[in-house]
Amino acid sequence: MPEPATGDKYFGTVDLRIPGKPEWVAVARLTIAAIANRLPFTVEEIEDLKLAIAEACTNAIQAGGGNGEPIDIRCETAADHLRIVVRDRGTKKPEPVPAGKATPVEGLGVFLIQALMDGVEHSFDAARGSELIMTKRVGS
Amino acid sequence: MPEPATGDKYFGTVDLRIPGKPEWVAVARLTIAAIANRLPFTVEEIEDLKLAIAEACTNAIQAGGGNGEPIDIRCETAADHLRIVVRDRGTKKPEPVPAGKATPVEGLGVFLIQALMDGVEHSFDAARGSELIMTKRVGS
Amino acid sequence: MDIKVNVRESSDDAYVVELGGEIDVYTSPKVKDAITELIDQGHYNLVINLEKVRYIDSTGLGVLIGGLKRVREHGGSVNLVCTNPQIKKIFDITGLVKIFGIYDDEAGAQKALA
Amino acid sequence: MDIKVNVRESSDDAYVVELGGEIDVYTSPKVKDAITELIDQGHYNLVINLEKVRYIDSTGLGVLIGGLKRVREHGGSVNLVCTNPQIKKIFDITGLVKIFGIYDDEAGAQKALA
Ligand SMILES: Nc1ncnc2c1ncn2[C@@H]1O[C@H](COP(=O)(O)OP(=O)(O)O)[C@@H](O)[C@H]1O
Ligand SMILES: Nc1ncnc2c1ncn2[C@@H]1O[C@H](COP(=O)(O)OP(=O)(O)O)[C@@H](O)[C@H]1O
Repeated sequence: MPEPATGDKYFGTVDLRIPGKPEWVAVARLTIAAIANRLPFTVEEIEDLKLAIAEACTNAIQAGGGNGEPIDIRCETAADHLRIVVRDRGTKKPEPVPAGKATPVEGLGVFLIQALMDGVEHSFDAARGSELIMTKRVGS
Repeated sequence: MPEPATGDKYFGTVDLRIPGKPEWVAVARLTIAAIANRLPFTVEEIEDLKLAIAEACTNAIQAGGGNGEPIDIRCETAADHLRIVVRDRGTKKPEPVPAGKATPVEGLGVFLIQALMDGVEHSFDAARGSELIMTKRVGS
Repeated sequence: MDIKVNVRESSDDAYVVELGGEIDVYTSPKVKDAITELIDQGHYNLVINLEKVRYIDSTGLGVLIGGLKRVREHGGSVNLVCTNPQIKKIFDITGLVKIFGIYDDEAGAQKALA
Repeated sequence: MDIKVNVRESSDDAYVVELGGEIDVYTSPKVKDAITELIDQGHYNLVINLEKVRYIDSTGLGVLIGGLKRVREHGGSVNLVCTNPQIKKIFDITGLVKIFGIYDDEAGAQKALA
């Protein structure tokens, strides 16, 4: 199996499904770190990614009511970025975070994701649950 | 989310899908280590599990012809064991390893899996590919 | 996925909660329990030592904020010891650096309690 | 997922290949290239130092076995330096401990080449 001549070795999709319970979030964190380690991310950027995925999973657990409904995580890598999609099956409409809240207690998780990642999109579907798409560029 | 009173926290299923290419095997290794770390495995047992999953992935890559067909890994945990199912989509019938071969070069991967895990089953389906089921007990 | 929680009385009637490992959605309840117990016993001057903490997320921050709110109701305070740059960064970007006293060592954090 | 390969001539006309990191299906081709190059250049007495190797799997073992086979055809040999108990265990259970000379330090491995 000769190594491809191009930057191909950076491209790939990894899917991870964990139980939506607190004790499994560490597995998501370490898997993301292993994936990120394949790209030229710095140690600090990898720490950012670990925190962002943990916050996304924590939200997904809460959205799922803490009863363990699986969380689906898709990671797509390219030479210069990592795109992570986190899906849960929480079908109760989430209350939006009041924009620009001063005291960062509620909404801290989402705030951190937005601060640490380069692009964040969240969508909610009452039939299927939430989808969070986050992207981090190398060297950002 | 109160912690369950029983040994429940050990139970869970994690699914991982990686591209069937050499550069992704490290991700499987680290994910397995993170999962195994949730159970009372020793450091040495976790090293055994990392090696076993790597050998399984290496075989799956070869079975898939090295063209990147995904490898599906399912991990089921209980308080006293970890069960790992590795599926590839290689549909060419593999040649069996001659039993009891003296020089361990060919067949080394399968030999290691068998030496390090407590239970190993391999099945091949010309339509779907191979399935390898390996189990490791805590404290074995 | 391990957390170590070690509580000890320090010289000047303050308590030190020394934490180690990773504070996340799974482990933060253990941290919360330790802090709640101290407050329930009437100890309102706390130093929380994060020097051996490798990782903290919003649930961990929430526990610290919750503790701070409770001790303040009794005129107490919470000072943190933190040297890990990644964790300092999180206190920075969340603005929590303005709410907590953050110190480089336990001696500094304790002195500032008085 | 990193491998370090460092090749140097040692005092007594032997070559030392010092490896570090993880030798797996992805990184072992780099190890193979280094060993093949030495053999192609006519160096048949090799010490392969695995002291800084944290992990090796069957593809890595295959590269070492392949190297040994080739140097033996020229009357040479390969001695390994290995202290990591997990890696020693793998040489044990595969029986490779009987094919390779395995030593605790480079001096021992080199002396035994002569
Ligand atoms: N996966 C999700 N599913 C549904 N709602 C979500 C999800 N993630 C975030 N939210 C919404 O964003 C809010 C803020 O989340 P977060 O920043 O983690 O703070 P909190 O500590 O209040 O949960 C949640 O209360 C919820 O309304
Ligand atoms: N995932 C798989 N799909 C098909 N055949 C497999 C698979 N895993 C192992 N095998 C069979 O087992 C043989 C031995 O594999 P292994 O022990 O890794 O040694 P080798 O280095 O010869 O590949 C393979 O050559 C193949 O015939």
